[in-house]
Amino acid sequence: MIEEEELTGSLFEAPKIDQQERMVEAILFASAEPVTLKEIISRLPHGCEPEQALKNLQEKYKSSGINLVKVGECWALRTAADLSFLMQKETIEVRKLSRAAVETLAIIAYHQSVTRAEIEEIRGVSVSRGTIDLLMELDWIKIGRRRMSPGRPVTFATTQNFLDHFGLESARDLPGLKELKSAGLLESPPPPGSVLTEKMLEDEDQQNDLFNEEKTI
Amino acid sequence: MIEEEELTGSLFEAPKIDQQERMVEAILFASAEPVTLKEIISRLPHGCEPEQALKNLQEKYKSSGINLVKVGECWALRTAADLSFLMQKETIEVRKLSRAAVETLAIIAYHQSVTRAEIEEIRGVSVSRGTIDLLMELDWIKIGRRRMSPGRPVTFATTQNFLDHFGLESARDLPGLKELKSAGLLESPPPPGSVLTEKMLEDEDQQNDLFNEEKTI
Amino acid sequence: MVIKNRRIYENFDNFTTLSQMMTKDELIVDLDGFEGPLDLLLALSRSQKLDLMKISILQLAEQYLEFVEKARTLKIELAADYLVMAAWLAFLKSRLLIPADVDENEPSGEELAAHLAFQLERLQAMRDAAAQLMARDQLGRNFFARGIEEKVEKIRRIKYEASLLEIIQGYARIKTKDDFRPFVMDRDEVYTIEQALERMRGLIGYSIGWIDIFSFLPDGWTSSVNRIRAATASTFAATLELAKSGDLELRQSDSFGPIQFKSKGSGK
Repeated sequence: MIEEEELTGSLFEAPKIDQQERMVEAILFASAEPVTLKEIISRLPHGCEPEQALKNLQEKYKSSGINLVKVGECWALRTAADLSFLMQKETIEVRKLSRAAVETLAIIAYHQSVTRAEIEEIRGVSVSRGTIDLLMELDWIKIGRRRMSPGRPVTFATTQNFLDHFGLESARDLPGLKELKSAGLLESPPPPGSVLTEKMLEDEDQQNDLFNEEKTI
Repeated sequence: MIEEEELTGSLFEAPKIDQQERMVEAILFASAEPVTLKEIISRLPHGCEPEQALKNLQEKYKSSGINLVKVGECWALRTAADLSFLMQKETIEVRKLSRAAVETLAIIAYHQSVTRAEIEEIRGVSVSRGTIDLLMELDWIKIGRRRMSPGRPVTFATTQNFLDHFGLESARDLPGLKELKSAGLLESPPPPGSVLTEKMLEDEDQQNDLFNEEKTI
Repeated sequence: MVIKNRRIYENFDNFTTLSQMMTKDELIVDLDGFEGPLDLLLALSRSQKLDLMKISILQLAEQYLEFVEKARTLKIELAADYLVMAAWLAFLKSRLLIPADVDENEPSGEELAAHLAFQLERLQAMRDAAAQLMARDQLGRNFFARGIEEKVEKIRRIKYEASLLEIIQGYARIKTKDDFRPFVMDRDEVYTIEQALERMRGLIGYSIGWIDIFSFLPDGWTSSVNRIRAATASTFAATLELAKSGDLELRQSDSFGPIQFKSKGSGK
């Protein structure tokens, strides 16, 4: 333990520079706000001239996790700016995408580019603003070209991020219904007696058309 | 400026020790409360083992105006005690504790865990509700495990905050603890003439266990 | 017994003036400063100016009893636990003066005295420990925590999870929706008898001569086998109904031959 005697020195002799550094360090650390040079001087023992101590401390802390910075006329110790990420604690909550969002995303992926009205027609229910917003926020869909039809509605398409996230090379790699069926990927088998109608097959053709169209763009 | 890339490194490679030191330094610096080792690890990039960094930092700060101290399972940066004369501005006026409160605190600290009846037996006077309340409010004592004796009385023990306030690394570092223990003054022998029941022996075992147990940690 | 191997925890601060008061014989009995009879005994023991280990418990008991006696003559009310202690010390005194008349189960006066000495020593030790504890450097008094705390910013991020399979299945679910409604009749494949009757009633008035039923199917019902079947069956049933009510006549020239009908009105 260092004696107080040594710290404060005699009445007329200022403490050594390394002791002055310790003192300035402690004052800056414990202070509830940045401290002016004047205040530092007023709190140090008589005869101290802390400018040198501050300079030394600034140098000492330069490469450390704490930096000594000058804020206006005041001095303060701060965590190094490049470590600010340590001051954040991220908690990640994993949530399943809602059924509405999955279906909307699926329709956009299979039919792109597609208008909101078309999505609603295919799903048979209206699409909420929130669903579209969420998919946009996730950067899985984007706004495409406006359709050249009355009202010039916006269309939606999937993004590069969508392809990356789902490990697809292109949206054309999404399997068609026929493939799904033969792969047994349809969620529940259609009731016996129902046949895959021509209509459905037709749809699929249409789908290919859509992509073909895109290809030619 | 150091790139974050360099700091966090790849997903599997922990940052270099000097970078880990900077990070631990920043985390401890930013907090007024002691930080658990677990918390430090959880905030560092994956793969860091800050024990070495803490050791290095403790050494680095040894002669500075700020010290790195261990408080129970936690670590904290605190100004060096010999500089308290500079800190009039920061000094918190503490309400003077009554003799009853101080003695009760000491008994709980040295005898922990201890029941209210045991405190009363040592002091030869009943413990007022207010004394216990005050010590709880200061967050210096807490309710410990119930004693496995008839009535299952609650016991009292000191807190992490108690260690922090009195600058103790653990309750084993209480001043004079070893001497008191070897002098048998931390025991509660039954008064002569009372029958030594199994319960009492059991109690005593348990009590001694606590410090022994701690020793083996 | 625990008494051996003891150390002394004497502490000379806040020396109670009790012993001084006692010697000066100006015993203004003020118990306010004492925390119970054990504390009073501890204060009295100081008047012996000896190590706690060496104090005479007998002498201490006499001092205490004397104290209580003086309080009584001064008509000072003593709390019950002080009187209980007085009674116990009187008993202890008698035990110490008159050697125990050998009941092995009864503790001897020496044992009782030793325990009291232990209690006093332990209390003194705790008192000294308390003083040492409070004399330590304390947070906020001698050493200080960081003045500007930087709170850890809690960021709660929601990560949405969806697999490619879910998307594919979602799409398949929409596109095959109709197949998944086993209990709902598919209305667009059904041509009801009511529909057929209505249509026939409106048309038979204009018909002339025998007409093949199959040429009379409604528009749009010849596109698929199912629709043809539905329309044919309902139209046939409707003609039967109309024949029954006498609105038209039916004929079939041979087995599996064409079925023809003729309006009764037109034949008039």
